[in-house]
Amino acid sequence: MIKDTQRFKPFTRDPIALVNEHGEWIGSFDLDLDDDQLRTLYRDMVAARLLDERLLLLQRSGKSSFAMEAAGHEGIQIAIAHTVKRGFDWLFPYYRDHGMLLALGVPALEIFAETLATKADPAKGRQMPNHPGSKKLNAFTVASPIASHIPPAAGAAISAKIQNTGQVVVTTFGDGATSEGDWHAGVNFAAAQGAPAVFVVENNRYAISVDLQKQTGSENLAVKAKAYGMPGYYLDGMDVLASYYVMQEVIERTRVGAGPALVEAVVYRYGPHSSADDDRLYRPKEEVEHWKQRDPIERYRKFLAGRSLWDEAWEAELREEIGTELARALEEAEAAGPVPEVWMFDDVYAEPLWPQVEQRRLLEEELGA
Amino acid sequence: MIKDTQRFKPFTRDPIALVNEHGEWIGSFDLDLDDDQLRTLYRDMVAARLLDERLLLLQRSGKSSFAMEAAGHEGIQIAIAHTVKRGFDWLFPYYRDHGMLLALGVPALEIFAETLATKADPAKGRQMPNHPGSKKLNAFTVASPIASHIPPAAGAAISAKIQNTGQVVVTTFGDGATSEGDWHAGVNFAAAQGAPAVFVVENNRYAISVDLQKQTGSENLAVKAKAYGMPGYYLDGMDVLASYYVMQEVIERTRVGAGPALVEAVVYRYGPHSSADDDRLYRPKEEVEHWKQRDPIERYRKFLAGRSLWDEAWEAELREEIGTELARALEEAEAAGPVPEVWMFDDVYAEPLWPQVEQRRLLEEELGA
Amino acid sequence: MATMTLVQAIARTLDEEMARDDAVVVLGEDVGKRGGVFLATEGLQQKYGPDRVIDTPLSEAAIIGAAVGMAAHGLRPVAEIQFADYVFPGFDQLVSQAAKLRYRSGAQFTAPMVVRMPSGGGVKGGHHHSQSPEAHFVHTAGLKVVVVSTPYDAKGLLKTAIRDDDPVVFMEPKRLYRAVKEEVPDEDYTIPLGQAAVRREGDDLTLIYYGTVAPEVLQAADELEKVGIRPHVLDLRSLMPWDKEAVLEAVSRTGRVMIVADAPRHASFASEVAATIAEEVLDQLEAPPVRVTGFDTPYPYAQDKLYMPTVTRILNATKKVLDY
Amino acid sequence: MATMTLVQAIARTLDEEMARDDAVVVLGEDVGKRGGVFLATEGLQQKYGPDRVIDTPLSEAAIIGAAVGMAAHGLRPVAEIQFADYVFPGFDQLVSQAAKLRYRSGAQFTAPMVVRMPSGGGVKGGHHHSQSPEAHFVHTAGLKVVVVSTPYDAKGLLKTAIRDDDPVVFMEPKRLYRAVKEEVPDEDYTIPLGQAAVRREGDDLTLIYYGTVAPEVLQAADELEKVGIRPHVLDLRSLMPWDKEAVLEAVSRTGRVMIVADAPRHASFASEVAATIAEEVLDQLEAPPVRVTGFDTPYPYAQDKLYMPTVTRILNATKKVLDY
Ligand SMILES: Cc1ncc(C[n+]2csc(CCOP(=O)(O)OP(=O)(O)O)c2C)c(N)n1
Ligand SMILES: Cc1ncc(C[n+]2csc(CCOP(=O)(O)OP(=O)(O)O)c2C)c(N)n1
Ligand SMILES: [Mg+2]
Ligand SMILES: [Mg+2]
Repeated sequence: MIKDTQRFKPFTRDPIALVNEHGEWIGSFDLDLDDDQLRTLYRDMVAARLLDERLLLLQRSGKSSFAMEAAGHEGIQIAIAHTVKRGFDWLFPYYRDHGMLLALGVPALEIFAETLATKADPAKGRQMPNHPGSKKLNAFTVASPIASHIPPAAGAAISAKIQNTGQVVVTTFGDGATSEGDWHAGVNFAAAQGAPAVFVVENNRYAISVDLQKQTGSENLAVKAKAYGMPGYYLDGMDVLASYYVMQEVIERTRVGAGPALVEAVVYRYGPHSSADDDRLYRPKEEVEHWKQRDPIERYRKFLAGRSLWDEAWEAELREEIGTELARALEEAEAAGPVPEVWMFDDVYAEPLWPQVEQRRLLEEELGA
Repeated sequence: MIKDTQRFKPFTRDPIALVNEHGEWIGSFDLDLDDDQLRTLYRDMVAARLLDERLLLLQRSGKSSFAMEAAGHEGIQIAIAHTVKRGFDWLFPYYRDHGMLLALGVPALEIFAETLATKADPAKGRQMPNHPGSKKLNAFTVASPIASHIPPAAGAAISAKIQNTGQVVVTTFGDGATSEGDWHAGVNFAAAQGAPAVFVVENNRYAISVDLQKQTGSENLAVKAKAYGMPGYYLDGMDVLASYYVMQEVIERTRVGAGPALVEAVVYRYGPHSSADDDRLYRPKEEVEHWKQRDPIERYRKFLAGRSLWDEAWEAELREEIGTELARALEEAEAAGPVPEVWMFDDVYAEPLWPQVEQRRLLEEELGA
Repeated sequence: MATMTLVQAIARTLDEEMARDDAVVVLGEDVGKRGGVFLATEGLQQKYGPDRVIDTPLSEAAIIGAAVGMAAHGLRPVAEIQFADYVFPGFDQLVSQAAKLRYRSGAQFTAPMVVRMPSGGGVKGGHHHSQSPEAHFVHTAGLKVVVVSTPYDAKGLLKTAIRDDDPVVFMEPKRLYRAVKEEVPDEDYTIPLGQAAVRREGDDLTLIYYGTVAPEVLQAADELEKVGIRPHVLDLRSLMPWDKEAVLEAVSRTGRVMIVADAPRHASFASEVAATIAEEVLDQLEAPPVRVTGFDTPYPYAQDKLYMPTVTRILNATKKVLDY
Repeated sequence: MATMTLVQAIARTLDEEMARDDAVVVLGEDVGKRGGVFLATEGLQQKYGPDRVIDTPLSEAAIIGAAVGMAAHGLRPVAEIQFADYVFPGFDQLVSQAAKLRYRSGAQFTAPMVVRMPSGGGVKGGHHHSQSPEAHFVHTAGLKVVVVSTPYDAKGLLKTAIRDDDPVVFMEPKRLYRAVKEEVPDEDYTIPLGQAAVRREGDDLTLIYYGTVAPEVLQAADELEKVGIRPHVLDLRSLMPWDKEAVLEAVSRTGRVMIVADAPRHASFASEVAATIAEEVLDQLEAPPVRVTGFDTPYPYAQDKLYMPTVTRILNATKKVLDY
């Protein structure tokens, strides 16, 4: 059922990369992205990084309660946003994917509003920071329980197959997620059904403090695809071009009915697990420094510079522009004002049942007093 | 961490077999079992088959409520009973393993008593037929929820490793079980810990009516071991000698610290899923007939006959002897009499809490009246 | 108008709903070729094909979770869990995904789906083929919960559940699947959630029940009537929402009340009803609200018929309530 | 005697129990190198090694299930679920394996194990870092259930739980982890399960609570005392078994009772207590038994502090109970 893909082989010994550490193209085929496309990838990675920083600042300044940094994950995340058909394909993201969603087209306003739980949050302030979602863009609202979105993703993909819509369902998650029973259940069902699902693990080698070796006995995560009869691509997720081309190929082979696939994108998170974490307890500084040398933005900047597509002026302009956009979005998000108390009783059901009606009344009494 | 085994390779294209359909030895090494051992394997397979028939008869005659036949599974089951260290290693069996447990040394009396829920049942009539267990023989009492015994098996194996006991934990289950999240969770944890656990799937190609193709996208089940960095042995589970030698080697490599392994034993169940099933709804008669041609007992009988270790007289004697033993055990099990009503309040906790005390009193009142 | 069993009513209704709406799909273990282990989906795969009647891998998390994704994506999945006891491997999908999807997304995504499951004991199923886990569902905001006890209700309530925009857990007492036949209209009809059925009218005592214990409760009611006691008997049918109005009205009128259910007693739905009665109509009570329930033990095999409320146990309790 | 927080008392107690008995092992996500995300297992892996303090893969089914196997095999595992909300992926292991192993095997195999979990809201955790799922556990025969609210109790009850021969779910309200310091004796001491703690003595009203809501209940009690009302305040601490005797005694004496807890209301443990009171001491009641609980909604993020019973809500309810 699974056809061989054009350019890339699953189960390689080393992660697939197309740009080396010096920013040089090492692909065996010709790059076919135009200058604009190439620069947009860069722009979106920078925007993701800047958004990340803003979100951390909001937490540090006490305006939000929590932050989860994604710096180091941008290569694969931005590649996904650029290889799906926006607003047509479905995404099942996880909590570290705000940069991906921004690049996909989710307004920064909505992401900030979700973070601050203001009225501009399409989800009405119901969840913690880092749990965005967008119906308009078919981006399934993030849920906290790790891997719990995998069976729903399988279901959406099976639905797309049944209805023959031509959509592909792309699901992202961390290395830790692959240990959960739900992960197995969902991936297995999608594979048994040959559904158009692409599973992407953003492997940053840690589930909070637990390193890969304690998570699994397998040599890498791509190889887990064999258990489901799917191809498993081992990818340098900090190489945005490798991520772009691999995702493009994998998504399109899945779209034409070749069945699901697994992509292991090797990344690293530079920061702690979250604003509540202290990563010094479990990983050496040198390790962090080592991986920062492979930074997706810096590597790609060298690549662009080598083609005269980047200079300091453009960088400054870019940062200025994105910074302004983000600042405006944040302002708007804050201006919307906090979510009203009684919103907590809506959306439990399509229409409130009598317990919600009674309890809302009780709270209104209490607040009135 | 995983050493190469001596004789057998994991991930073969075809199931490992040592005796062909004509009953001829096709192993590349010399058989080193003595005549007694060879005949005991046969005896135990016949005993398993006869027990199976008795259990079905009990259901048909209305003495028990339920039966699940194991005919066709005897090769691997008896091999396991003969390759573990009895009463030392731990077993986590499933509901189709009564033949294995009988060969392991669980008294037929206990199996019948469990089936009939009489006082002689060590489990006090708490479960349906086909749910035996034996503390004495370290055979974990069967639980109905498929694959729910896998994480406990992983835990027992990790405990054995921590305490350095030298025990191996052998766990059996059907092909259907491999789809459950709990299966993945347990196997993955055992593998991540390098615990002495051997997982054996009795692959009879169906989870009730659902055939393998609808269960998984993988070409076979042995290959699922790759997801955990374990070897996966693809075995003809209807060849008792192949099962014996493979299990022996796998158990011993695990015992010396090589880590867990998966064995896929290809078997077939001749009967319906259970006495409540009608297998004609989902599988053709010809398929059943095809597999019956590979019967583990008949094939092995040819093997023994070829070595002058079997004749009709011995067969008759054997059947007579086993039949008598089983009849006596059944009689004794019945004679023990039904489990008393109030036993239902025991063993909820080590000591009953007040709800059980009160509720027991309520029932006693009711029964007294 | 045809006479049919409860399980036939389920199969018939699924067929009607699949014919009515292409978005309705059925998924679960053995629901296709086999027609379900209880034959509740008999003939559907032959009629609607394997894309709309899906034999799933043996994984309740996959079944419930995939139903969530299908529902969010536009289908109306009806998932079958082979026995209610086996909802637990899929429990996280039910409580963390299905129940909370509308809420957490601010109604951007919803999960209009039904999770059907044969429940309850009385079939010699031991502790993993006999449980009635409704308390877990009722305690989980975001789920609606139905427990049927008659063929007629099964049709009307299953239609409502399938057309409802929220996830509905739909429990079918397996010992009642073939216990009675009843006339079920051919026409399309629905029964709203949250409406109790009055099974007997009376003023002496209110008997509240649902599901599996129906035969015992109705027999007890008959026995009471024989000795001149007229109970008001309510079959709740829907537990979330449940018909508080009907309950409080009846209790206020009769002053005496018993709640009968087979699930274990502690933190059960029966406890909820009793607590609500005590909190809202204390002054109308002439006797304590009494719960007759399953025991706080796992469901035993040997004592299959004694675990759940027997007619004797119900009548013993009635005596206490009436003599109070 | 040292002064310490609740989470410190937990860590200290684990240390003491591991030193006392080699069979005690700790397992869970991040419990080793990281010392737990709340530091409840801080320093233990350094002291006892990775074989006795096991960093597990991210799977609650693996954690709880492996604990069952370890316990059956002779160890005394203390499993940590990182947040109570994440017990659900491991729920089947808890209810189908841990809770029923002794029963189904006729006590051949047992599961002496503890499943610790930080529970409750008030930390801006949204609906998956705030839940209090005790009702699910109490409804499951075979599990014992503890919910602590003070450092002193944490030590005494955790020791009891670890030495108990049955599986014990041990809930630790995360907002109380560092909320108060209290003197905790250095000596070994245990507190029996099923014994409520009297936090205030009084005759006007019984206030029953446990866990997360402790600060609000005690503050409400103080407010009441200021206006001359003397509540009898009981912290149940253990929910299975729970101290029915103490509850019924106090309710019979005060005639008025309120149960305060943060879990959603429907089919909750609070409902169980109210139902029991109504069933057993109806005639002693001068006012309806009132439940002040969390709402029947998922736990919201923005309204984190309003979801659970506030002091105002408790006092409003008290007024109704007293004025009845
Ligand atoms: C079911 C469940 N268990 C535990 C947690 C707590 N938790 C949140 S994130 C996390 C680690 C996830 O690691 P990984 O999947 O590798 O993603 P990463 O954070 O590294 O991107 C854990 C254990 C959770 N959210 N859900
Ligand atoms: C969790 C769970 N879901 C469903 C069932 C109902 N059930 C009992 S046996 C079975 C099929 C098992 O198939 P397999 O694992 O292949 O074993 P086999 O019966 O073929 O030996 C099913 C679905 C169950 N026991 N447990
Ligand atoms: Mg990670
Ligand atoms: Mg099978």
